[in-house]
Amino acid sequence: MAEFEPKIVAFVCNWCTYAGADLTGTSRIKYASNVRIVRFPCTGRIDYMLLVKAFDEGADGIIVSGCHPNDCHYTSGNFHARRRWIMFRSLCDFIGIDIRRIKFSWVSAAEGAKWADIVNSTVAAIRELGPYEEYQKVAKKPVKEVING
Amino acid sequence: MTNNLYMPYQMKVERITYEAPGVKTFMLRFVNEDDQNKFDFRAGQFGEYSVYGVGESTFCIASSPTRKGYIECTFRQTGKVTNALSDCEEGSIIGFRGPYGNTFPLDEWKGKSLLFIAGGIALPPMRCVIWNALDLRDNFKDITIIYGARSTKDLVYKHELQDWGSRPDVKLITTVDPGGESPDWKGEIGFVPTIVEKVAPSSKDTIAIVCGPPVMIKYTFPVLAKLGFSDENIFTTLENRMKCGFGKCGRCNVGKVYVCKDGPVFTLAQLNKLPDEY
Amino acid sequence: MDELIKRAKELLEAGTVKVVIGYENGSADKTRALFAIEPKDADKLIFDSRCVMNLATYITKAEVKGKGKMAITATLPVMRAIIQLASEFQVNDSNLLVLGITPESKMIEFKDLAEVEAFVHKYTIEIEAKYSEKLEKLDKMTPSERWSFWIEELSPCFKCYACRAACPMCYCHKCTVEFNQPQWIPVPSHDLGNLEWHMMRAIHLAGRCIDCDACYNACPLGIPLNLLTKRMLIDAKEHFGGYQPSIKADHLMSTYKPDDKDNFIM
Amino acid sequence: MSKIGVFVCHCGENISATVDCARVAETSGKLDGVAYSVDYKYMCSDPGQSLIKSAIKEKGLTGVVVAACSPRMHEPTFRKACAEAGLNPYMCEMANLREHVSWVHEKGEATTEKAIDLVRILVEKVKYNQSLNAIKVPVTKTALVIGGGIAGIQASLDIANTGHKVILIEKDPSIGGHMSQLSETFPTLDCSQCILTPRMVEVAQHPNITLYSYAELESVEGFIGNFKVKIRRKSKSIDEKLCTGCGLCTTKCPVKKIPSEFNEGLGMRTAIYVPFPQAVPNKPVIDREHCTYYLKGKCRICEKVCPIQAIRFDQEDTIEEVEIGAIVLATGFSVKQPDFFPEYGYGKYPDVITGLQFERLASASGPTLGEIRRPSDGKVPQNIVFVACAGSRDEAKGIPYCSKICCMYIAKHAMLYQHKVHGGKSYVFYMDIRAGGKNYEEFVRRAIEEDGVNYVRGRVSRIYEKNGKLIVKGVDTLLGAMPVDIEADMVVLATAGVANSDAEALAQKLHVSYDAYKFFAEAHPKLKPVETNTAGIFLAGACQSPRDIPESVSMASGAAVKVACLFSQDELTRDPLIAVVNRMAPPVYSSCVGCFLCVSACPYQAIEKEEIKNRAGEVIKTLARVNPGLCQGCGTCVAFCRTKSIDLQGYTHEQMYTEVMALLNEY
Amino acid sequence: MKSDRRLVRKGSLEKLFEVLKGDNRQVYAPFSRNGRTSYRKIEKFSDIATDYIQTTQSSKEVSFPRTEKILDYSKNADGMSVKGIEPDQIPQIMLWGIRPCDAMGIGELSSIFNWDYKDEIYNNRLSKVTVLGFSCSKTDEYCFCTSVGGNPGNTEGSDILFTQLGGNGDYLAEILTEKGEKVIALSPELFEAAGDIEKEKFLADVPVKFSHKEIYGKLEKFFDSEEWVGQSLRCIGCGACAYVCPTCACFDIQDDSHGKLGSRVRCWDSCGFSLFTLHTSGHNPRNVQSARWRQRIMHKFSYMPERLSVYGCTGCGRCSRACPADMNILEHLTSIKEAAL
Repeated sequence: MAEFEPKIVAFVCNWCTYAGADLTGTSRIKYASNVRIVRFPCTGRIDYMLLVKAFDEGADGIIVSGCHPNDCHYTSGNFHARRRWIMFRSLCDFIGIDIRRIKFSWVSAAEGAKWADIVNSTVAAIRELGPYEEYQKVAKKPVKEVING
Repeated sequence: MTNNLYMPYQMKVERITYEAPGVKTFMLRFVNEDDQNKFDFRAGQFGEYSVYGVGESTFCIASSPTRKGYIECTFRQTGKVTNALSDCEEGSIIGFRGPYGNTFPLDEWKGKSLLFIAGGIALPPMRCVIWNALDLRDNFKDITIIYGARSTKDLVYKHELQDWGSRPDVKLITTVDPGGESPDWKGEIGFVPTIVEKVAPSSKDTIAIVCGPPVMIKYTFPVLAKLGFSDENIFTTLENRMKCGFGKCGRCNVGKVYVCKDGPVFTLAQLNKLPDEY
Repeated sequence: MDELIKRAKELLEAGTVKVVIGYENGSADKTRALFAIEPKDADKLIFDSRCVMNLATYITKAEVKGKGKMAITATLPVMRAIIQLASEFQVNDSNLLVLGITPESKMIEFKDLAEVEAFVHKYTIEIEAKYSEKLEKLDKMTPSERWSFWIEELSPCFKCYACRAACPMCYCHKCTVEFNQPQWIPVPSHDLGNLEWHMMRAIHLAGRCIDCDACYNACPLGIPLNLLTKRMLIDAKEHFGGYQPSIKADHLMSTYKPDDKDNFIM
Repeated sequence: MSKIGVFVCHCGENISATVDCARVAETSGKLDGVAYSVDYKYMCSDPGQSLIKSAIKEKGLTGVVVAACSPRMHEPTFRKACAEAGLNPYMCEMANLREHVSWVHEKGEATTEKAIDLVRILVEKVKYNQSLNAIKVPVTKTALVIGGGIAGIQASLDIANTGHKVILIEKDPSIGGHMSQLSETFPTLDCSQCILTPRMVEVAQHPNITLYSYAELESVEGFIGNFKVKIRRKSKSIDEKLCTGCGLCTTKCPVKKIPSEFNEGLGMRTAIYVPFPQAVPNKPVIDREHCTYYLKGKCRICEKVCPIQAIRFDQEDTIEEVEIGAIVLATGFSVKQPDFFPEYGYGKYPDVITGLQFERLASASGPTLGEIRRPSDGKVPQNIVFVACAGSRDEAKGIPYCSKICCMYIAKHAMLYQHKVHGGKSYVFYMDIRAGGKNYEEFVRRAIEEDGVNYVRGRVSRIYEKNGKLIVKGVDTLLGAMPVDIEADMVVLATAGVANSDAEALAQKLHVSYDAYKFFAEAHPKLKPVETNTAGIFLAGACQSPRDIPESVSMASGAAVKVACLFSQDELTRDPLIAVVNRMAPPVYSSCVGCFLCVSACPYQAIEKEEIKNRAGEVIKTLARVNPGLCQGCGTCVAFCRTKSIDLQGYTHEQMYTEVMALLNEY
Repeated sequence: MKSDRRLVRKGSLEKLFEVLKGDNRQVYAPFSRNGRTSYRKIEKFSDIATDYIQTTQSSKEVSFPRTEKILDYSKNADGMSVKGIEPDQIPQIMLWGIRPCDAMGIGELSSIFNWDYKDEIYNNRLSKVTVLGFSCSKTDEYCFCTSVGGNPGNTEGSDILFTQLGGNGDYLAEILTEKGEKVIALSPELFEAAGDIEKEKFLADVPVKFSHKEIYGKLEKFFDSEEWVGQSLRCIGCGACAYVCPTCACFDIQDDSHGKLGSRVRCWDSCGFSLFTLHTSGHNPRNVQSARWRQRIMHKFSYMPERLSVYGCTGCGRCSRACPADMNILEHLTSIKEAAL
């Protein structure tokens, strides 16, 4: 059997992490190709329901990344985001969603190498954890038929 | 399963006509020839049109039952499903189930004159009857169509309006709301009820079919009464929200009357007996 | 509660308010909401330990609000809800008069919502011991065990939305579940749909939930969904210094502190 | 009916070396809604762009996905190309195959698969893109400058000189600010008033400047280009038009013992007064708090002596309403007040004074006419101690920041003292000497080396009086923390520069952010130092943090340029990637329930309340409304809204949801 | 057919259960958790709840699941492939322990699903269900089956009706249909001959509060009554009453899509929800709770009898027990009966 290739979705802000990932490219730093980036203007725009949707549709891991505190292009979007993450992460944990599969990071536009590290370490960690079968067991039977069981 | 009521016919979108801002007409052909051969409907009936993965939406069949082999529908983008329908291309496959509901009693109208009064996007349910009647033109005496829209660009079936307008056996009056006229507009200017009053069609042996936005309907009925139309000779259609189309899902009833089964066609006499739940 | 009845009558007779919302005896040993419109209706008003439904859920309902100025029999949780609602511009002094009932079952009539707020602020929201125990038990489980627990507990949910209807904070006319472009939360009731609905509700109540247990009490299936909001309450305390409804202060989740915790962020 | 074109760029070999571009194009071509797909060597080249443009025209494309480099690089390029071909530029999206794929992954199947995924995500997104048009906001070309110190004066003059109208408001009776109080200025020791007064006069005479002295900001509504401002013009109790400024009234006023603000309490003024001889406008005001007539209902001497009957006791405050396009905040700073230094005996010992008081002593126009005489007995101090960092850099005092200007003015003070009091001894207690700036370090060295000022590195712990002397207890850390006691005749405290007491209230009125010390916050510490987070409101001078004169003037000119840039357009064009609150037909109007939690989440105060009224004019619903002039498009409100009533154009719910769906499912 | 009466020993029930479980059959029976009782697939006899007057949820899910797939689709190169649900996917169900009121409700629910258009999905499911009813020996103040044409020992709708003879006694089994006979055939030895048993003696006494015909007559002119507003003021507009009701059939149709693949499902809906009848235009024919409450009552006591010739209420009292706002249907119907027109 081929080695498990985790599916990782990255939700990043345009001004820091997206630019940081661009810098990873311009610096030609190689990293695992398992990640797909979805670009947002700001971490403040990232709806936590989107993270849940990513798991619903089969993601094994998620990266959420934006500007370091005080660096937000919009001053405080990342501060607002952080507060939401704190609550969301705790709720996920409480419900039993494996929060080791959701990585939060601050990656600035100058941190190309850090972005590569984040991706690589996340991929390695998720590879270790394996596919998120526990969630998929619930998500992939969307129509629970009481009778058909 | 032999008879899954919810299983749509697969329909291919054969032609898309842009009617007005947000309004399109689809010409739909059955993917499966058997389906087409078995399929039959009558003027006034409706169906559930669906985009797979999005959902179903209810609207009338806008083509005439006299035209075989295809059906047409006209819809305005208002919600999730109509938005998705609007994104379909010629060649797309959509679902259709129906026909549902009652019909305009064209047989009973034999030998009478027909007066069609429509406003805005409500012409489609009537278009079905108009073509049906025109295809059986000898069965009826005068056919008069009064159609109005907010502005010239909101008029639907523009090509057919031209067609009807040029026929000697149809009297077509089109109107737009004051301010909605384009520089080259040759029709009337004014609200539909006003124009009906102005045109003053005869009520003698005449059936009036009225479809349009609630306000238009509200002000047209009294005009028709003044012109001598009895409540039994005024027909309209109701559009309540529905999901199944056949009397089960529990949404469309107006009192004990189910729009999906007892309607959508009602005479004013019938409407007058209904509670205000539509 | 003769005092309450007397005052309700006075208010209705004087036309100060158009409706007094309170409790009356209901089926079996239950109590239910009473809407006293005529002064004589007020005779049915009662108050005792069975009166736990959060009446604040009614003050945002068009059918009740539409009657005119309301007076409401308000226990501490109801008052908290009122203050949170006031902070969200859903009620104000011009449409609501609060007939408070203290935890000692004494009636106090408040001049305005500011007074209600001051009263509410005398008490902090504490999670009952029986719930703390449950929460601790859950905390001790492995994530997988918690996951199984919740999937199992939420599986009976048939999405009747009694939790939402009974919750004073769920006053939106169109809930997220009814938002369908895109369909964020699946409409049908199934494991995933149930999970997402309850997660979403819990997080929407973070920093707003006044811990009245109305949702749990309303649930016809006895699902312990109030554990979710209690967890949010504990987090609010742990991370943001606690939650207390307040008319003027910034909402807990729409504000931030530059030094909010970020040890989980790489 | 989507007809999407997918344009896959090889970027020479930058992309094609690791990504199979032909396969990306081929696979994307099979996606629902893709009408055309092609790969090409350089999409950004002229022929590449032409390829896109002709495909748009020929195939009637409704959307374009360019799979090439980072959108941060070429999104504007391709959006422009689309626009030139008649497609709305916002119907174009870019998939980043270079920075995010080819440059970071090895050649191989997985890399091409990722490229295909990225294209698919954006194809699905584009289906939900909407044509957007740039937002136009009209601009009222009048600026309001708040504060008539050097920063406000400079900003007003610069803006006025670009040909635009300026309204300058100053809360005191005269403009001039702190600079007018200063004796000489560092590092050149030129006379402060000599360089300032001409500017003040220029302001008064400038045809484009309307000066309202003795006036304060009452309220502000609106947004960039379109502020509606109310100005409270406090009653001066004189008819300004009539008054010639002869000054007779001020000489006859019987109330003569009011500590003069201008002289920092070291001199006295009358109740009807002009703050200082060079004041602009040079017309008196009546200080109603001290005027006998207002206090006791009797006196009116000024009225009697006024040769032209210009006194108006019954004059009331007036509210001036003006329409403004931009606002420059130049409200300056204050110095920490006496009760702050119990250990230094400020307020207890009259000869412990602040730096600003020393300026007045040293000033030729001051109460001692420039002679250094101590307040208690008017004697010339023979020993003088200057204490730096009095409050500043003192976490215990709640002022951890450096007030920045003190090191320099202390050096100046000491120097001035040495120049004026020959044989006098001066000591400076300091923590560090911060003399960054052109000729600044040299200036300090001069004080030490040429003028013999004794610099002692260490803090002063206490000052107390003993035998008519002020004992300054400190340590010299350069001598191993050796205790140092100095018997001084006078002590000057370099008190911390702090925000004005009303700064917070003003910031709230204007909806600008402020820092923990109530200084107004710049929009970006490096790149937007004169902007605030509220579009159209700019900062100049020490209201942002303590500043010296050249910095304040530079900032003022910077802010003036920002205002001039804004005023160079008749309409403001803004990116339409902003939030909008949904609107629906009555009776629903919107799914917004008006909880306004978004208001506090918005970093730009861009969300306002909108009232929906029925025909009778009654409010039937209150909704949130995003002001397109203020919204910057961060989307924080969007993720916050429970009813999903706010959406962000360009990053809508549908678009972002679809991206996630498309990323993880087969299409 | 005339019912066959047998005696089943108390101890034989478990044996019967074991027999029923086998051979591609599932037993659905009451199960208690969190103090609520609902039907679900039971593997162990001891899991069956016995201490209930009425289950919290009705058993309608056996034929009308809360969420039910009606088709699957997949997009492919040639277009669209759409598949319905095959009947053989539906297992045989032994519905154990339902009350006579619920059994009567099956007919009421069926009449909705067979009004002109025969809903084969529903009918198929129901055809696989064998109803093993248990008469009521206990009642509470919410029960009113006798007011709507039922009774605690009503055989209508059951294939076999068990009546326990005394608190801890054996059971009288009335075999009422062919399906019932098939059950006997599985294990005839458990069904002994029954002597002369006066069943009524062991049944609960449910007082008659009104007659449903009386309500029907009243409702004919009641549409515009102010009574609806008063009654519904405390209704909070949830769907608890509809979802626990054995005869409520309102549903929604929703699509679930995952790229190329997806399905269409039918799921429960409730006329009590404020957006139930909302048009996309924003117009809502039932825009106040009183109109929605009226719909619920009128549908069951006026529209259904008129259009389908059955009443839509079995008197099980579940809606009242489940209501978070203590809407009590019995009380409301009584006040309708007594209201002046």
